[in-house]
This record gives sequence, structure tokens and C-alpha cells, in this order.
Amino acid sequence: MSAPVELDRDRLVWMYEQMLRIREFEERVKRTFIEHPGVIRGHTHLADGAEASIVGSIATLGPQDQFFATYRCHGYPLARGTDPKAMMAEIYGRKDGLCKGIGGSMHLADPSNGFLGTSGIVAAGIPHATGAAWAAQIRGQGQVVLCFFGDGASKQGAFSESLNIASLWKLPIVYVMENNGYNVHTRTEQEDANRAHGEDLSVKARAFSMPGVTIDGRDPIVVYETVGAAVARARSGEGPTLVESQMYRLSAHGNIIAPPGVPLHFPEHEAIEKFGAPEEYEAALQGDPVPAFRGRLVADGALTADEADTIAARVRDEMQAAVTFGLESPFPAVESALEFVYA
Amino acid sequence: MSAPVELDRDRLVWMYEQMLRIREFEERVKRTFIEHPGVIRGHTHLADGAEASIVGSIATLGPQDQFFATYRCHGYPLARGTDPKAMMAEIYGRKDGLCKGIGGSMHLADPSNGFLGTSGIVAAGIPHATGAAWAAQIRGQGQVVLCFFGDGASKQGAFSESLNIASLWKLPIVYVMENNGYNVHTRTEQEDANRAHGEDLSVKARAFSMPGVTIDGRDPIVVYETVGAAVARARSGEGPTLVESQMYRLSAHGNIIAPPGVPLHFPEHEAIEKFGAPEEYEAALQGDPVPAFRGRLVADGALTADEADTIAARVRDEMQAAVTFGLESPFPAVESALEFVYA
Amino acid sequence: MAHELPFIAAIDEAIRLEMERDDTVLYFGQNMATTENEPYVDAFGKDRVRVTPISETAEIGMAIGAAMAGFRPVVELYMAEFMLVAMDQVINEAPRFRAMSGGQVKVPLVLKAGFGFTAGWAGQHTGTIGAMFMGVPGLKVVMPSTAADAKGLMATAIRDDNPVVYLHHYLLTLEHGEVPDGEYLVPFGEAAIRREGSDVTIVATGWTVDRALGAAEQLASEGIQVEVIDPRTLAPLDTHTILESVDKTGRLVLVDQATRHASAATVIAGEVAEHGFSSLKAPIVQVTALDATIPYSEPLEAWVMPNEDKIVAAVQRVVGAAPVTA
Amino acid sequence: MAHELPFIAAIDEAIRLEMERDDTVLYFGQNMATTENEPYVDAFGKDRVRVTPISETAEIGMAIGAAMAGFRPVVELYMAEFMLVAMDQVINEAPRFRAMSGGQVKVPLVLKAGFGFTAGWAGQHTGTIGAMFMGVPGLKVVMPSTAADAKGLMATAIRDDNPVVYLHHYLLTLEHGEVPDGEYLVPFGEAAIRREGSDVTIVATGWTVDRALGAAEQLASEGIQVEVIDPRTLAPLDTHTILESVDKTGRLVLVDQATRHASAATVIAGEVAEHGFSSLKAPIVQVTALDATIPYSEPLEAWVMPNEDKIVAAVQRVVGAAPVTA
Ligand SMILES: Cc1ncc(C[n+]2csc(CCOP(=O)(O)OP(=O)(O)O)c2C)c(N)n1
Ligand SMILES: Cc1ncc(C[n+]2csc(CCOP(=O)(O)OP(=O)(O)O)c2C)c(N)n1
Ligand SMILES: [Mg+2]
Ligand SMILES: [Mg+2]
Repeated sequence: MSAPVELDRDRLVWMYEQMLRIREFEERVKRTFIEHPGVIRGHTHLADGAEASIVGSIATLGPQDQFFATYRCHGYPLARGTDPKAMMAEIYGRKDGLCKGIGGSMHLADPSNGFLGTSGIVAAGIPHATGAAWAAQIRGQGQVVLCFFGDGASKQGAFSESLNIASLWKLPIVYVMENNGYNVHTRTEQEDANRAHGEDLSVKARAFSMPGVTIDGRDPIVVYETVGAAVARARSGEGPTLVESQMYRLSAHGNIIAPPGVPLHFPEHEAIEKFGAPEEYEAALQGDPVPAFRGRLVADGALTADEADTIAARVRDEMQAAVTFGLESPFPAVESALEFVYA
Repeated sequence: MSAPVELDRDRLVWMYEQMLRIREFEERVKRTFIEHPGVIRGHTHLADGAEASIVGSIATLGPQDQFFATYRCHGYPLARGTDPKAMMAEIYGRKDGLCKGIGGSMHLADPSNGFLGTSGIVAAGIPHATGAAWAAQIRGQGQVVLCFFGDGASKQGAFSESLNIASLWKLPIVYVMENNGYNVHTRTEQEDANRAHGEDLSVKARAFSMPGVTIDGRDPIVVYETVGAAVARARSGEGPTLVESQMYRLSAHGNIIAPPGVPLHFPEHEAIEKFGAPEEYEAALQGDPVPAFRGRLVADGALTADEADTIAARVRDEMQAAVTFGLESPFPAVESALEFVYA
Repeated sequence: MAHELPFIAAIDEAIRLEMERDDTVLYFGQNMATTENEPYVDAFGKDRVRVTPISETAEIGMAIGAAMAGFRPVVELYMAEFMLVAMDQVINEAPRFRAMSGGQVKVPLVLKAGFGFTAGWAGQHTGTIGAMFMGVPGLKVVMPSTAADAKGLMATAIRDDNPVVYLHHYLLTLEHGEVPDGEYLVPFGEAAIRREGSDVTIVATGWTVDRALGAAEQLASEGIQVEVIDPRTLAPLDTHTILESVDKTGRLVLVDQATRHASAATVIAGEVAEHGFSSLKAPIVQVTALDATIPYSEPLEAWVMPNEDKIVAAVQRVVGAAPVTA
Repeated sequence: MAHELPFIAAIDEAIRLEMERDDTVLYFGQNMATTENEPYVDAFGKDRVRVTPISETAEIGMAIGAAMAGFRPVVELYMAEFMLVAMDQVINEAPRFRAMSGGQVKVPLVLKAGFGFTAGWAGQHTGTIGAMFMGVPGLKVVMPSTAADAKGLMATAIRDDNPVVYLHHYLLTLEHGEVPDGEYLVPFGEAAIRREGSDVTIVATGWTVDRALGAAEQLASEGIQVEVIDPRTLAPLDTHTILESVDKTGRLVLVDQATRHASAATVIAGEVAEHGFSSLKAPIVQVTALDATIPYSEPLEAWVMPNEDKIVAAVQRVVGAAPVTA
């Protein structure tokens, strides 16, 4: 399997910048809990640690391709070109939000960029993506769908039902399972029979007579090549692939869950908070994909330290502007709650 | 893997008689549609063709073991010792029915014989059986649970969710998938990715890091040995097994579906009725497990032709008595509809 | 012009006409299109007409995804209760995306399912679960009782830009009726007055509409003139027509095949008790199924169901011909 | 003797006491008992307390199987809406086996689930779906509003021989209340009169009970004496207490966080419109959520919810202090 397009220097730097944009955006979201208490409500899930996997995957898509994600959905649209201002305004529940303040952090959508929607119910988006892939197959214009979901989601019936049909019908879809080692504070080996038996989760693909592959999801080039090959396979009509992209979530699952009155914040990662294993978390930090990719590009001469700093400054400004925009955007008119119930 | 008990002559003959009892019972059910129109209502599913698999499986159970089945549930309790009179009365909706006329053909249960219940919703019984296996594990008395279901059921999320947990928790359960080649009139290769790719359905076990094996379910000895080994494995705490037991359903999926007024009957098998492939059906008849096993026992000298005829006569009488009993049993008092709603 | 068709063929006619008219309409589900010579496959090809595995969550979920991507899927579900294994997709996915995306996407799809097969199908296949889909913002619910409505409401459902649960009563399957030729649309949210009357209003749905008409006939011979209303769609619900009728008659009997606390009847009672209170001259009486898992045995099944006699008795109570008991 | 506890700790206390009392009680679900030093694991061991994968169909289905096999499982589901992926197990399996087996098996289990987290949880996590479980023969539904009831109803639920859906409101999680020490059982099917009054009856559930009490306080200063009733269990539903109250007050306002056509309120309206009609002096008014998928943005979320002001206005309408509009 080979990736569709060679990664030239510009593309590599572009990938790095996207990774940094995601990291910076998520940092801003997290800081909002402290700097602007009460502005973010409900439950927010961050993509830090997943940047390489997200960018490596999204980079394989052509302009007509589509993708679906979960509640942990800030990264993909950023890499795909969605305006971070509209995203932050959405997370702040404002009128200028991507979904007019109605969806919130868990339900971003940007159909104009191929991002059709996100379900907050674990694995519920897997059949949606599969259905969009069927639509693509019928349309016959070579579109491909990427379907992102977590390791935990693979224990939900919706996963198996969908992958069987995708393989049976040879649908143009790539299933990217982001295995970050945890479902909230349940470790993969506590809930997954494969892992408990020392196997990779990609062996699940065998049940659907579908290719399954496990990769280091912290390496954007590996991700790009693997997902790219699977996208090429899907596009050529050979059917779906399951990619297990291994990574480590660098923040807690989400902000604390508490009724109004209790200020929300991001607790420590569950490795520390729940399992008393800070060493696990420290080790994961060593593998942080963002500085690792920067180091590699600099070492390879694709990027100078100066250029890297310029990018960092640009990204900081961009995301600061997103925060400012979000804070300044007004709340929607209350009546808009009824405006989009029916099409 | 080796079966727990050697099959001596008596046991082999017992197995044959059970197979014949199931066949005869089902024939009587089918004939009821013609001989006593209106007596059986709703939807009735027969086990003819599955006798070897049923008897070979049930024969591996000890007195404390339990099992769960689907709407196609007449065979198991017969082999396990449930009174066919009470079963037929149930199928006729009578007061003396096994479930007092309230359950009907699709919902037989005989807890006193370890048969805890049957769901008419495809695959819904798989988690029930898995939960009973968890109960057995907690109780710690070496009980094992058999879980019967169809090939079609393996495409329902409940299947995957349950098998993952059973493997993870090493539950004492054996999953017997009765692959009769059809889900109503959908052929396995039309709905199953494995089969469409030329693989056995037991490869699904790989997704749960569980042993999976495919056998000829028309041979009761092969079934006995395979399921017996899996039962022994489960009993010793090593966990579950998936057995794909291949067979051919010899009647149509069920009687025709029609509103009251239209007389119900069993149509021809779908191979003939739907696919215009009588040769497929004829070939399956050649492999009919009941005469095949009789022939083998006679050839092996385990059974004389006379003994076989004596058994056949006994079984005919027994099932005729079941029909008579069912027809003579009164209808339940209408108020009993409210009697068992709550425990 | 019209022609006579069984109920089920009327639904079929609508699906075919819509598929001819609009090639984004898809039709799929279990145990359909399994052979090479199925009429739907013949007419519309294997892309648009497909058999699926027994995977309702994937089936309905895929319909959502295909709808978001521009198609109009019709999912054949056979029995409404099979939706229960995929209820999240029906209740908490399909109707949510329009709102959650701030109006960016739409999810036009039809979930076609039979219900209420009280013909010996026993505990798990006989439910009348239509009311479970009511009150879900974004979701529409259709329940035809005549062949003509079956056709016209299916066509409307397919053209609607929102998810629609289309529930057809199994016992009506072979009931014949006059069906308008060609394109025929019945609007959502408009109840049909099946019979006019001045003394009592009966609202009934699905298979119970004919029971109510039968009861009305019987009551007419006693000099009680009953108006029979069939809402046709449970969501949107045409409370207006019901309120107008109650304004005229002052009395309301609700008939529903569901159990009492899981019925559309109770929703209608609530609306009238609030918005039609001043018209009411008598209690609003509900005739529903008894609170039992439907038994297999025929006499028991019949006993728990609403029927003409129970409807007649309820009407007699509200007109004072019989005492109202608590 | 009593002690003060937050609502959530009161539930916990009941589960612990029941697990101590009866070693067939099991407790399991997602994201619990994941480490070696969890109090439940410590106390009851890894056989009886287990973490499960994200597999609600298997979790609830396994609870059914374990219950049939002699245990009393309590399933921790976190959010009621997660039951939707397993609705078949809740609606069409657990409550059916008792009846379908002709009384041979019983299925004692508790499905513990939070609901109504209208605190920015947006479209898919904020629903009030309790009424979906009503009218299912064989199934019981519990909805406590005080810490004491939370404890007493959980204990009763665990001892009940039938499947019970136990719904606790997320916004009540940290609300403190007096809780009786030791063994404490609150019977099912007995409403609590939270406040006595003679002019208007309000029936409210879960988190809306306190809103109703707040409204009653406000109305008392206007001289309107409101009686506030909390049914505590939706199934069985104590219509008797409600009817008695309406007999006294002649006026009924129903408060429910669900949408209007998916509420327990509508069921109660139906019962009173039939069995309490002669007591009624005014329309039965329902105060429910507006028909919207709950929006994320705070002002919009607040706008669609029932609240004290809306309750006050409804009461004023039924006492004639404000006109009743259709
Ligand atoms: C059906 C369902 N069950 C439970 C939940 C609660 N829940 C939200 S996120 C989550 C963890 C999912 O883990 P994983 O799939 O690994 O994704 P990750 O959060 O690690 O990215 C859970 C259990 C839910 N949203 N939906
Ligand atoms: C969830 C669900 N979907 C659909 C059905 C309708 N149905 C009843 S039996 C059946 C076929 C099942 O096929 P299989 O599992 O192979 O069992 P078999 O009948 O061949 O023994 C179907 C689709 C159902 N009962 N439940
Ligand atoms: Mg994860
Ligand atoms: Mg089969």
C-alpha cells in the first residue's frame, strides 16, 4: 500500500503547523476554564496527544472527501480549514459559533469542509460515516470517508455492525481508531479482550475479513502513509480498512463533571489522578508528538528554529484572536433554540 | 480438546432417539397447521435439520448447567427432558402449556431443566446467556452455560459486545452459532463479510481473542466432541469458545406471515420458493442428519433395524400424545393475562 | 382517478413513485432484494435497493449518514420493535443533527415499520410503541389507517426534510381501499374526520379507527351520533381539529392499542384537558390495551385489546347512559 | 435517627447497605472499580463489583441473565440516554420474561441512570426520557427528588423482584438532605405531599419539585395556597393521592422537564381528566420544556426549560388571576 502524494517540505511544514494549531487551540480551551470561568459549560474533550494522528489522517483527503468524528472533535476541522474563531465561539455558546451556539464543543460540524457531524454517543457516528460512504459509492465520484473514533468505541455494537457492512459492500471508508489507552479512566486492557490477551486492537478487523493495521499514531508521517494507502485502496473500490492509531491522551478525558455552582476545570490525567502512576504520564510526555515532530523537521533541515518560532508566534496570535472573538461574540437570541428543530 | 465423557452405545442410541423426538415433534407442529387450522397462531420456527447439533450440544451438559436459545427453540428442551405435552400445549396456547399459554412457540422456558428463557429478538438472548455465565462464575460451582443462536444473529451488536466481555472475564460459556445458511431468505454470503470473502464465520472469534471452530453440525458425534471440549474448557475456568455449527434448515424459516383470516401454513424452503434452486434443497436432504445417524448406528451395529423401528414407534406415540394433550387442554382464564406481569 | 389496492400495496406504490421521481431516494433493509428478479432491484438497481444484515443500529445509522450526504433513504424495518435495538439512532441521533449543527445539515429519512401484530405474535412482536417517538423534537411520526393515507403519507414522508417514523399497522396489511392514481400527497399534521357526529368525539389511530367506526355504527342505532377523528400523524399532532370537534360535541373518548400510560391517547387527553376544558361536559375516557405483555393465547390476547364493545361502553359512559367509574 | 448527605451519597448508602445485607446484589458498569483501592471492590470483591466495556446492550442484557440465574444486579449507566442504545433490553426483554414464561422466572434488576443534565451538556445528554419507560407492563420507574427518597427508593428497587429503572436527576447530585440511618425503604407507588395547600395542586417530578416549591412560596405571598405532590415513582403511579388532592383544590398544574408530548405530565393529565373530571374547576395546565433539542448556549437552554416563573404563571392562570390561552 502506498500513499497518494509524496510529502514535500512545504507539506511537512504545513502538517507541523496544523499540529501546533490544534495543540494551541486546545490549550486555549483549557485555559478558558481558568481565565474565564463559566464561559465553557458541560463537557469538553481535548485532542492533545492526537495531533499527529489527526493531521496525518486529514492530510490524505481530497477536496470532496468527508469525515465524521466524536465529541473529541476540535482537531479535525482545524486541520481541514475550519475557522478557529467560529469554533471557539461555538465552544463559548455564542451567536457566531460554527453551529450558532446550539451544538457546543461536542457537536461541531462544518459540512462545507466535508465535516458532516459529530455524535456524543460513543460509536454512534460509526454507522453515520458508513452511510456517507455508501452515499459516496452510489454517487460514484471517487469520494472517500474517514471515520474517527476511540478504542472504547470498538466495544459498542454499532462498530461491529458497521464494519461488517462496509466490508461486505466494499465501501470507500477508512476507520481510524484512535487508541489512546483509555476510555475515561478504564484502561484498554480492562475492557478489551484483545488487549487483555496481549493482542493489538486491529485484529478486530479479522472478524470482518477486512485489512487491519496498528501504527504509531504519534508519528504523522506513518499515519499519513498508512491512512493514505487505505484511502487509496478505498478510492479504488477495494473496500475499507481498520487503522488502529496508537497514542496517548495528554489531558484528562474531559473537564470535571459537576452541577452548576461547582467551577469546572481539567483535572490531572487519570494515570496520575486515578492510578497513582505519574511515571506513566511522564513517559507519555516524552513521546509528545508535537515537539517530537518539530525536532525531527529541524534535525532533517526541513525547518529552521527561527521558522519554527515564526510559526509558533503566528499560531499563538491566531488562537488568541479566536479566544477574543469568542468572548466578544454575543449570545444567540433565545428564540433561535426553536429555529433549527426542523428542516 | 477432548470431550468429557465417552459415548457408549446406550448414549448413542439415546442421542438418536432425541434427534428423532425433535424431528417428530416438529413434524407434528407443522402438520397442525394443516390438520387443525387456526390452532397455532403467530410465527413458529422449526428445528428440523438442526437435530444433530442440538442433541450433540445438549448431551454435553451436566445437571446444573443452563442454556438459552432463540425463537427457534423447540429442540433443546426436548433433548433436555422437558415434557413434550406441556410444550405442545404451549404452542397451542393452552392452560397446561409450559408457560401457561402466555409465551407461545417463540418463548419456551423451563428453568427447572436449566432452560431459562428465549428471546424472539435476534441476538438479544446472547447477553442473557452471558449474564447467566457470569452468575455461574460468581457462584463458583462449575456450572456452564450454552448459548444457541443463528448465523444471522452474529451481525447484531449484542453478539460482539457479549463475546468481548465473555473472553475478557473468562466466563464459563460456549457460544453455539447454528449456521443454517440463511437468515429468513437472505443467504449468509449476502450479509456476512466473512462468508462473502470465502471464510468461515468462526473467524469472528479472532476479534475477541477467543477460540473459534467450524464443524459439521449434522454429525452429532462431532458436535458432541467439539462442544464437549469447549464445555470442559469453560468449566475449568479457561473461558468461552465460539463454535460455528454448520447445517441446513429443512423447513422454511417459519410459517407464512399473514393477518388473521388468511390460513397459516409452512411454505416451501426459500431455496425453492425464493431462489428457484430446488437442487440446493435436494442436496441438503441428502445430508439430513436424522436418517444419516440412524444409518450410521445401524451400520456400526449399535442399533438393529428392529430397535430403530421400536424407537420410531415409541416416538410417534409420544408425540401423538402431545398433540392430543395440547388439543384437549382448555384455554387459560383470560384474567391470567394479568397474573404474571409482575413478580 | 382512483384504483383499489391493499394497504401494503398502497405504501409500495408511493415508494415506487417517489423512487422514480427522485433518484436520491434509497430503499433498503433486511430480507428484501435478495434475488436477481426483485421488482425494486429491476427498476432501480442494486445501488439504490439493498438487502442488509440484521443490524438495525447500522441500518438506521447508515440512513442518517446517507441522508446527511444528500440522499433520502427509506429503511424497511418490518416490525417497529426492532427499532428498539437501535433506539439511540432513532431518538438521539437522526432528529438531533439539524439542531446541533445550527441548521447546517438535514436528515431526511423514513423508518418504515409495521406494528401491533396482535395475531398470536405474543410478548415481543405485538407492541404499539408509536407514542415513544412523540415529543422528540425534530422527529415526525406517521400512522395511517386507510390505503389512500398509507400512500399519501408515505410520499409526504419521503419528501419531508426531516426524519420520519412511518408506522403501519400489520392487521391492516391486506385491507383494501380506494387509492388516488399517480402523485398523491397527504399533508402532515392534518387529522381526518372519518365520520361526522354531534354527541361524542372519538379519536382513534391505526387499526383502532375501524373499531371506532364500528362502534359509532352501533351507537347510531341507539341515537348517539359519534364523530370519529383519525389524527393520521402523531407528530405533528393536529390538536386543532380535535379541539374543534370537542367544542361541538363536548365529549371525548380516546382509543389506542397501546397500554394506558404509553399511548398517544394520553397525550391527546392532556391537550384537550388544557385547551378544550371549557368545552368538556364529561370526563375524557381512554380505551386502551390492558397493562399486560401481550399473551400468546387467543382469548387472552383478545381480552387485553381495545375492541368495539369497550368503545361502545366508554361512549355510553360519557353520554351518561352508563355511570363513570373511577 | 438521621444524618445529612448529598443526594448522590444517599443512593450510594442504599446500594452499600443492600450489598451488605444480600450477597446476591451485584453492582457493575462503566468506569467504576477500575483500580485496586475502590471502596466497593474492597468491601464486596471483584466478583460482585466490576467495570464493563462501553457495551450497554451487553451490560443490561447480562444483568437480565444474571437476574434470571438468581442474582440482583444494579447496573450503573451514568446517563439515561445511554440506555437508548440498549432499549430493546430495557423495554422488550427485562420486563417480558416474567409474563412470557408464565411466571416461571423473575428478573430483579436495577438500571441506575442520571438524567436531565441541563448544564451545558447540549443535544444528546440532557434529555428527560423517564416517560418512555412508563406503560411498559412489568417495568417499574423511580424518580426521587430528595436525598431521603433517593436512599429509600434505591433500597426498595434492589429488593423488588422486577426490573426497575432508577432515574436520578443530575442537577440534584450535590443537593444535601436529611437521610434516615440504617435500613430505610420507601414504598413504590406512594406519592409524597411536599407541601399542603388548598387552592391548586401541582404535581412535579425530580428536579422540578424544588422549582414547584419555590413557585408555591412565591404564590403564598399572593395568597394562593398550593399543594405540591411528588409521585416519586412514575410506575407504579399513585394517581390516588393526586386525585384526592385535586378533589380538594379543583385545580391542577403539572410540571415536567420533558417535552410536552413525551412527559409523565401528560399521563397524569390523562388520568385526572378521566377520573377526577368532576373535581376540576379549571383546565389542567402543563408546564414542560419547549419542543427543542436542548441547546448548548446557556440563555437558550434556560429559555426552553420549565422554571419558577413559568410555574407561577400557570398557577395564576388556573386560579383565574390570568387568562387561559390556547
Ligand atoms: C453509548 C455511550 N455510553 C457511554 C458514554 C459515556 N462516555 C463518553 S466518552 C466515553 C469514553 C470513550 O472512550 P474512547 O472510545 O476510547 O474515546 P476517547 O474518549 O478515549 O477518545 C464514555 C464511556 C457515551 N457517551 N455513550
Ligand atoms: C432485532 C431483530 N431484527 C429482525 C428480526 C426479524 N427476524 C426474526 S428471525 C430472523 C432471522 C434470523 O436468522 P438467524 O440468526 O440465522 O437464525 P435462523 O432463523 O436462521 O435460525 C429475523 C431477521 C428480529 N426478530 N429481531
Ligand atoms: Mg480512548
Ligand atoms: Mg440462520
